[in-house]
Amino acid sequence: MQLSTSILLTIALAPLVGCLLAGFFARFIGRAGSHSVTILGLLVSCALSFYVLYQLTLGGAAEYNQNLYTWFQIGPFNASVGFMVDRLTAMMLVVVSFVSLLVHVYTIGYMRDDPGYTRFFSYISLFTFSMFMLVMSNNFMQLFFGWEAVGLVSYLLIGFWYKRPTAIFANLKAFLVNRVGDFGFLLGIAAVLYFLGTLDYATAFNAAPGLVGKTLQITAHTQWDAATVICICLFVGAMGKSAQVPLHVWLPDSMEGPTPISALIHAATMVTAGIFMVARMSPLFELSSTALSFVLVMGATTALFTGLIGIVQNDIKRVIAYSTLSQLGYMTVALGVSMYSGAVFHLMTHAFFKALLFLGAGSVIIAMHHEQDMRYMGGLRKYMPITWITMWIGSLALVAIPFTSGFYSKDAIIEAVGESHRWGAHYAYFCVMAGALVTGLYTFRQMYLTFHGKERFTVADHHGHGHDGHDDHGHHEPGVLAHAPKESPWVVTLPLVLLAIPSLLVGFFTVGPMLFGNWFGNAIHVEEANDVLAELGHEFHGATAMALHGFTQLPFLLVVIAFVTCTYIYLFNPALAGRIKSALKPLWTVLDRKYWVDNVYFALFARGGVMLGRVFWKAGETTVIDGAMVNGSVGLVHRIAATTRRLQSGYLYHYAFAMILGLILLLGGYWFIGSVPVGQ
Amino acid sequence: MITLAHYIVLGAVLFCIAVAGLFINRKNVIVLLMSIELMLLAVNMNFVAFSRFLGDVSGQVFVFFILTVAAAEAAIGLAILVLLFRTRSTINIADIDSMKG
Amino acid sequence: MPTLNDILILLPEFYLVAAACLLLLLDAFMKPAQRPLLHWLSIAVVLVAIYLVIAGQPTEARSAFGGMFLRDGVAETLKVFALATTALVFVYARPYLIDRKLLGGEFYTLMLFAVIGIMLLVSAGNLVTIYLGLELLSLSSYALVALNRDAKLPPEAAIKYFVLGALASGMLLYGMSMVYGASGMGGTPTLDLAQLHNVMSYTTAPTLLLFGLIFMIVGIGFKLGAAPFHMWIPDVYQGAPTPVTTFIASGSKLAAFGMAWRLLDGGMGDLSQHWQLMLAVLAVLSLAIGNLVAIVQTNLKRMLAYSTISHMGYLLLGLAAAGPEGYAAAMFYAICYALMGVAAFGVMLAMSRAGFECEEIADLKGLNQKSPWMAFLMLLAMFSLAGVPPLFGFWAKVLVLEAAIHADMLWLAIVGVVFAIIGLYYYLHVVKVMYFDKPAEGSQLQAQADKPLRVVLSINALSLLALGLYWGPLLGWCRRAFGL
Amino acid sequence: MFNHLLSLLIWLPVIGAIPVLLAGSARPNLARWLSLLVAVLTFVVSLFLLVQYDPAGNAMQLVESHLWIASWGVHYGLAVDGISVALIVMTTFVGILVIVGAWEVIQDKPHQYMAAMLMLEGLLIGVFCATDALLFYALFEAILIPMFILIGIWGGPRRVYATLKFFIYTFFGSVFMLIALLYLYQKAHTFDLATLAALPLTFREQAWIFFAFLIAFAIKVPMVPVHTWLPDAHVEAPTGGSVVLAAVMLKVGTYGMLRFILPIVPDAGAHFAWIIIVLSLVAVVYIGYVALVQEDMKKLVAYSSVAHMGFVTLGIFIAFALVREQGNTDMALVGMQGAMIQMISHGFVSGAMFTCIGVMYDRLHTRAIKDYGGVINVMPWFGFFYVLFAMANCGLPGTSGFVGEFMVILASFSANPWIALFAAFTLIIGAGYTLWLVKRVLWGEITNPHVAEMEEISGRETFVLASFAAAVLALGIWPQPLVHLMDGSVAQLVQQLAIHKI
Repeated sequence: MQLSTSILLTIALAPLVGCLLAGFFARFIGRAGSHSVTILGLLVSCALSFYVLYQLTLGGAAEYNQNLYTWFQIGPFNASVGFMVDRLTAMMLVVVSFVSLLVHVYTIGYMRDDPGYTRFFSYISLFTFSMFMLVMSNNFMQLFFGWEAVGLVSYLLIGFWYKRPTAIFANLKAFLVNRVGDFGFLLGIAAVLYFLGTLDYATAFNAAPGLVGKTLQITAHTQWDAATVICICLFVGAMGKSAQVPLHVWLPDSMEGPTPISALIHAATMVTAGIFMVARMSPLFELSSTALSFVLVMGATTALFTGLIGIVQNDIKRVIAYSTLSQLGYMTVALGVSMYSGAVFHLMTHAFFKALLFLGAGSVIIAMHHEQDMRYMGGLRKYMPITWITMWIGSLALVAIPFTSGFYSKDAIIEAVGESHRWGAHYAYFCVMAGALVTGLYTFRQMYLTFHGKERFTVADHHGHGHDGHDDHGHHEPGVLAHAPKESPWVVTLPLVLLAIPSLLVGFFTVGPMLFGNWFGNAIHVEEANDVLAELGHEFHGATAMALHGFTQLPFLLVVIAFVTCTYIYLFNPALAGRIKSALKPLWTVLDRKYWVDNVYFALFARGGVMLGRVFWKAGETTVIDGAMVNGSVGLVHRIAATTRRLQSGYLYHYAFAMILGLILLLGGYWFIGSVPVGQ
Repeated sequence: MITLAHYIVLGAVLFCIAVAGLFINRKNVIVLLMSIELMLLAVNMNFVAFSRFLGDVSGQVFVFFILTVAAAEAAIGLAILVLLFRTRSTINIADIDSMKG
Repeated sequence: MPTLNDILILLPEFYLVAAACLLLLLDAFMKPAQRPLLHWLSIAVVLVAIYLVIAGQPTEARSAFGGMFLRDGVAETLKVFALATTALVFVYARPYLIDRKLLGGEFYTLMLFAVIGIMLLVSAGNLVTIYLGLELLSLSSYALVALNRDAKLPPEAAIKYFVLGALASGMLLYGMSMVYGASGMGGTPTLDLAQLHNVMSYTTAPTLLLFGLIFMIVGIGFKLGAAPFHMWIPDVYQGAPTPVTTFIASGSKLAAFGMAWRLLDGGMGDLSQHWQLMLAVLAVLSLAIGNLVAIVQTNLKRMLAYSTISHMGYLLLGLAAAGPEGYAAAMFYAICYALMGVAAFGVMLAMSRAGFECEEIADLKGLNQKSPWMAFLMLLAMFSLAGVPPLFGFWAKVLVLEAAIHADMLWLAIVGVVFAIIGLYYYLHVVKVMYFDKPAEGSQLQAQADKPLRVVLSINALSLLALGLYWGPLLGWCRRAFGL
Repeated sequence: MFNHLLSLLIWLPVIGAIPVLLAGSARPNLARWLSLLVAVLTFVVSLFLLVQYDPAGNAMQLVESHLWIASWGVHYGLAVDGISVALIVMTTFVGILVIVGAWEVIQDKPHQYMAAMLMLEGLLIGVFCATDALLFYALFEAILIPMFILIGIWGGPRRVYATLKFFIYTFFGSVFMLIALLYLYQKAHTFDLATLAALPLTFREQAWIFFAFLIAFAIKVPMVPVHTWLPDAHVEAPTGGSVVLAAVMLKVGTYGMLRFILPIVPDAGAHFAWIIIVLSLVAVVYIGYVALVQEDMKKLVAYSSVAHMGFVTLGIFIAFALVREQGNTDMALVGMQGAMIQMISHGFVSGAMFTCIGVMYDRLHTRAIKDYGGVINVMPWFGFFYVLFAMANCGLPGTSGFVGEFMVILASFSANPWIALFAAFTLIIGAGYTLWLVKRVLWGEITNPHVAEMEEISGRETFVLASFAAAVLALGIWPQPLVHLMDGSVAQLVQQLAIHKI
C-alpha cells in the first residue's frame, strides 16, 4: 500500500499554518490563541508522523517518493518540490515532531513573561515546517531550501532577544558560519548536477556507481576524483550545520537564544541535519573512502576537543552546548566508519536526552530567575525534585550508563570505530574513548554544581523584580535571588518527564532492529567492505546481553572514574577544584579560551574582511576608478579648456593672425600632402 | 617686356603688405581700413592682369563690382569707426579687448 | 538682355528688394507713433516672400542671366528656411527692440537686405554673384551688429566683425582671382561655377587653381565660423544685440552652407579629394575648440557662440563627405542648427528686459521655479543642441556621422562623438542651472508677456521635439534637393 | 486594440504624463491621482500583454512595424519575446509602486516628479520592445533625460555631481554604440535587428563592434570598473528614482547585451566571453567587500546591486562558454535562464530594499547606518519586511533572490568549477554585508533618540512593501511560470550562440 500525499502534506503544512496564524494574526487571537494554534498544528503533525512510521514499519507501506510540483523545468533539467518518505525520514519526522511538540508546550511556561511570546511560537513552528521540508525532501534543491530555511529561523531565534548585543552578534555569526558551510554544500550540489545530471535523489543514487573513475579537472595537471569532490563539498555543508570543527564556533554562542530553542534547534534537530544529510547521501559517500576518512577525522576531533572545553564552562547552558558538539562529533565519527544507521540511531537517542538536559537546564534557569552561572547554584535538588531526577536520567543517558538509550547508541559507535580499518580509525578510536571520560567529567561536574553541594546563592528578603522575563540580567548582583527557587509549573515539568522516558528506554527496544536488523532498508546503503555493523552484528545477542557486556568495557570504566573524581571533588572537597585549576593553569587557559579559535576567526575573517574592504574602497573605488579615471579625465578636460580659451585674447590683430595661420596651415598641409595631380 | 607673372607677383606683394598691415599694425583702426582697401586693390590687380592677358572681359567686369562694394565697405567701416570713437573715445586697437576668452 | 523669364525666376528677390526699399521710405515718412506698424509689415513681407519662393518653385533647376543666378532645390530649401528664421527673429525681437528703443526702420530694412544677400548667395551660379550676395549679407550684418549705438560692446563687436570679414572676403576674392586665372590657362577663362567645375581637367596651372581653392576655403571657413577662422564668432555673438546674434547664428549659417556648397561642389567639384581633407581638418579643429572652450564660458551668448563653432564642425563632417548624401546631411544639419539656435536665443530674448540682458548663464538660476514653461522650452533647445534623442539635434548628428562613415572617414566620426560627450557637459550645465538651482536673491526673472513671442517660441521649440520624432519628410526634402 | 498593444503600452504613460504636468503645482493631488490612474492603466494593459503572448511560439510576437524614416529604411518596429514581456510587466508593476511610494513624500513640484516618472516608464517599456536598432538607441538615450531631471531636482545634497556623472558616464558609453550601429548600417542598409543578426561579419569587425556595444551596455549594467556612477546616482536620487534605476534601468544594459551582442557579434562575444566572466566575478567578490564597508545604506545596496548584476552578466556569458567550448546547450539554457530570472528578481529585491531605505529616510532624514539601530523596536512590521528583503538580497531559498543565483552557479560549475567557486562566494560575502547592515540598523537597543520617535509604516508604505514582498516570495516559491514564459525565447538565444558568422 501507498502513503497518502495528503497526510504528508498535512504533516509539513500544519506547523506552517500555525506559524502564519501566530505570526500575522496574534493581534486577533492573542497569546493563548497563538500558542494553542501552533501546538495544535504540532499535535497533528506529531500524530501523523507516528502514523507514517507505523505504516512504514508495521503497516508495510512502500516508501513514498513523489514530486508535488515543478519548481522549474529548463530543457531536460527539472527541479521539483517533492517528498521522499522512507523509514529514515519517518524516524526523523517522529523525533522532530515529538521534541518540537514538547518544546512548544514547555515554551508556554518558559516564555510566560516575554513580550515576544507569540512571535516565538510563530518562529518555532516555522522552524518545524522547514525541518520537515528538509527531511522529507526528495531532491537536493529542496534539501538546500530546508537547509537554509532552518538556518534563517535559527538566525531569528538566536537573535530573538534582539536588544542584547551578544545575541545579535551571535546570530550574525551563526548565519555567516553556516553560510560558509552552505558555500561548500552548494558547490557539492552543483557537482552532483554536473556529474549525475539530476538533482533528484533516486535518480542520482541510481546513477551514483557511474561516478567511479570520473574526475574533475582542477588545474591543468591535477584531477580530483569526482565522488570525493562531491562528498567533501557536501560534507562541508554538514560541518556548518552540524557544527563540526572548524565550523563549530557558532553553536556555543547560539546559547544566547531562549533555552527552548537551544533544546529544539541547537541540540535535538537542526544541528543533526548534517548527520541526516550524510546518511541520506550514503550511496554517494560509500564511493569515496577518502571523503569518509575526512569525515571520520573531523568527527573525532570534534568529539574530543569540544568536550574538553565543556569541562571548564560555568554557564549551565554552555556546558550542554559543548556536550552537544561532542556528541555530534560521535555521530560524525559513526558516519566516517560507514555506520550510518549507528549515527542516525545516536542522533535519535541524543535528541531525546539532550533535549531533556536543555529543558531541564531551562527549568533551573527559570527557578534561578535567569541566572545561568553554575557557580551561584548548588543544592537545588530539594527545591525542584522533578527537574533534578529527570536531568539525572538525561545525564546517565549522556554518559552512556548501560541500559540507558545513550549507552546503546554511543557504545555501538565506539565498538564500530574499533572494528573499522579506515584510514584515521585509530585516531578516532582514541578520541571517542577519551571522549567517554570527558563526557563523564563535564556531566557529573555540572550535575553536582547545580543540584548538589551547598547552596551558593542567597535569597534577598525584598521582592520586586525577577519576574520581568529575560532582561533582568545584571539587575541584581550575582547569586542573590529575589525569592527562593521553586519547582517549575507542569507545562515545564511534563515535557521533562515525557522526554525522560525515551531517554531511558528507547535504546533498549530499538537497538536491535535499527543497528543490526537492517531496519532502514535501502534508505541507507553500505558497501560490503565497509560494513562494520555486520561484524559487530556477530557479537550482538540482544539488548540485555549488550548492556551487561557493556559493564565490562573500558568506556564504562572511564565513566566510573569520572564519576568518582567528580563526586570526590564537588561533594567532599570543593576546594580541590580550585587547586587543580591553578595547578593546570596553562591547560585551563587553553580550554577556557576555547583554543583561541574564536579570536583567530574574528581577527582573520571579520576584521580582516572589513580591512580588505576598506582597502578596496579607498584604493580601488575612491582613488583609482573615481579619482584618477573619472574625475581625473574631467579635470584634464577642464584644464585644457582653460588654456585654450586664452587663444581668444580679444585683440583684433591676434584674430587676424589666427586666420593667416589657418591659411598657412592649409597651404603648408597642402604642400605636405597634396602632390599636384596634373589634369586627369 | 612685362609678363603676366610680373603682375601676379605685384598683386601678391600688395596682398601680403595688406595682410601684414592687418595684423602687424597695433595702433590705429584707420590703418586697418587702408589695408583692407589695399587688399582689394591687389585682388583687382590680379583680375585685370588675368583678363587682359587671357583676353576675357569678365574679369574686368568683376573689378568694377569689387570697387563699388569696396566703397560701400569703406563707408560702413568708417561709420563703425565713428561709433567706436564715440563710445570709448579711442580708436587704438590695443584698447579694444573688452571681450575675450 | 534680361528676358521676362529671368525676371520671373528672380521674382522673390526683386520683390524683397522693392519691399525693403518701400519700408525704408515708409520709415522715413512715418511718425514715431506708427513705427510699431513696421514690425507687422516686415513680417508680412517675409511671409509673402516665402510664399513666392514656394509658389514659384520650378520643377527642375532653372538659371537666369546666363547662369549667374540658379534656382534649384538647394536654393529653394535654404531660402525658405532663411526667410522663416528671419520671420522668427522679427517676432522674437519685438519686445527686446521696444525695451531698448531700437524698434525702427533700420533693423527691419537691414535684416531684409541681409536676407536678400542670403538668397542671392545660395542661388549664385557665378563667382560674381557669390561675392555680391556675400557682401550684401555681410555689410548689412556689420551694420546690424552696431545697431545699438549707445551700448559699449556693439561697436567693438562690429569693428572686429568688419575687419575680419573684410579680410576674409579679401582672401576669398584673391582666391577667386587665381581660380579665374587658372581657368584661363589652357582654356577660356570663366567666372561661371558650372564651367569652373572641370577646370582641373585642362588647366596648365593646377597649382594656381589649388591655391585659389585654399584661399576660397578660408573665406568659406570664415563665413561658417570654423576654426581657426572662428575668432570673430564669440565676440560678435556677445557684443551684438541678441536679435542680431540670433540672425547671425541661424540665417547666415544657412547662407554659409549654401555658399560652401556652391563653391566647393559646384565650382571645385573636381578637386574634392583635395578639399575633403582640408575640411576634415577644419572640422576637427572646430569640434575641439568649440566644445572645449564652451565648457569654461559663463556668458550664455558666448557659450552658444562656441557651441556654434562646434556645430559647424559637425556640418563640415557632412560637407567633407563630398557626396550628395553628405551634402543632404549637412544641409539637414544647417537647417536643424538654425531652428535650435533660434529657439535657444528666443528664450533669452523672451527672458530679457530693459536693463536685464539675461545673457549670463547664472541669470537663468531657478528658471523652472519662475516660469517652468520657458525653462522647458530652453531644456528642449539644450538637449537638442547636445544631440540627445529623441530631439531633432540628435538625428542631425546621426546623419552627418553616417555621412562621414559612408565616406570612409570613420576616424572623423569617432572624433565627432568623442567631442559630443564633452559638449554634452555645458548644455547640461544650463539645464542644471535652470532646474536644480534655487533662484538668486531677488531675481526678477519673468518671461515677456508678448503673446506672439510666447506662442511662436513654443511652436519653434516644440518643433524640435516633433521633428525629432518624425524627421523623415524633412530629410526627404533635403535629399531631393540634391537629387536623391 | 491588441495589434497595437505595444504602442499603447509605450504611449499611454508618455502621453499620460502631459495632463499630469498640466495639473500644475497648484493641484498636486490631481496630479498624483492622475499619474496613479495612468500607471494602473498601463499595468492593466501590460497584463493583457501577458495574456496575449504565447510562450509556445518562440519568435517575436505582437509585431508592429511602420516605416518611420523612408529614406533610411528606419522602422518604428516593436515586438516582444518572453524576456521582454517579463521585463515590461515588471516595469509597469514597479511603475505603480514608485508613484504610490512618492505620494506624500514628494512635496516639491509633485506634478513634475510624477510626469517624469511616467515618461521614464514609457521610454523603458519602449526600450524593451524595440526591434529597430536606431529606435532602440533613441529610447535607450532618451531615458537619461527624465532620470537626469529626477535626480537633479529631487535628489540629495550632491545631486548635481551625481546626476551629471550619471548622464555623461552613460552617454559616453552609448556614443560608441551609435558609431557601431552606423557602421552596421553601411553594410546592411537597415537597422532592423533581425537583419543585422543575419549579417555576416569578419572577426575583426565583430571585435570592434563587440567592444563598442560592450562599453555602452557595461556602463549601463553597470559592470566593474565602469560602475562608479551608480553608487553616487543611487545615493543622491530620490527613493522613487533609486527604485526605478535599480529595478528597471540597469536591466536595460543586460537586455541590450541579449539583443545586440549575442545575435550580432556572436563570435567576438564567444571569443571575449572570458573578459566579461572575469569582470562579473570581480563584481561579485571585490564589490562584495566594497559593499561591506559602506557607511551609507543606499551606497551599500547600490554596491550590492552591482554584485547581483554581476550574476546576470555571468549567466549570459557562461552560456557562451558552455555552448562554444563544450556544446553543452542544456547547461547554457540553465545559465541563461538564471540570468533572466536574476534580472527580474533583482528588480523586485533591489527596488524593495531602496523603498525600505526610503521609508527610513523619510522619518530620520539620514542614510548613515550609524544613526540607526534598534529600529525594530519601534517599527516591527517594517522590520519584518526589511528582514525578508535582506534575506532575498543574500539569496535565501524561497525568495526570488535565490533562484537566479542558484541556476547561474550550477551552470558555471559545468563551465569551470573555479568560476562556480568565486560565484558561490556571494553566499558568504552577500550575507555578510546584508545582515551586518540589518544588525546595525534593525537590531539592538535604540541609541539615537530620534529613532525612538519613528512611527510604524503607514498603510500606503505597507501596500508598497507588501506588493514587493508578494512578488519576491511568489518568484521564490514557484518560479516555473516565469521560467515557462521566457523558456522559448531563452532557447532561441542559446541557439543563436552556436551560430558562427565568419
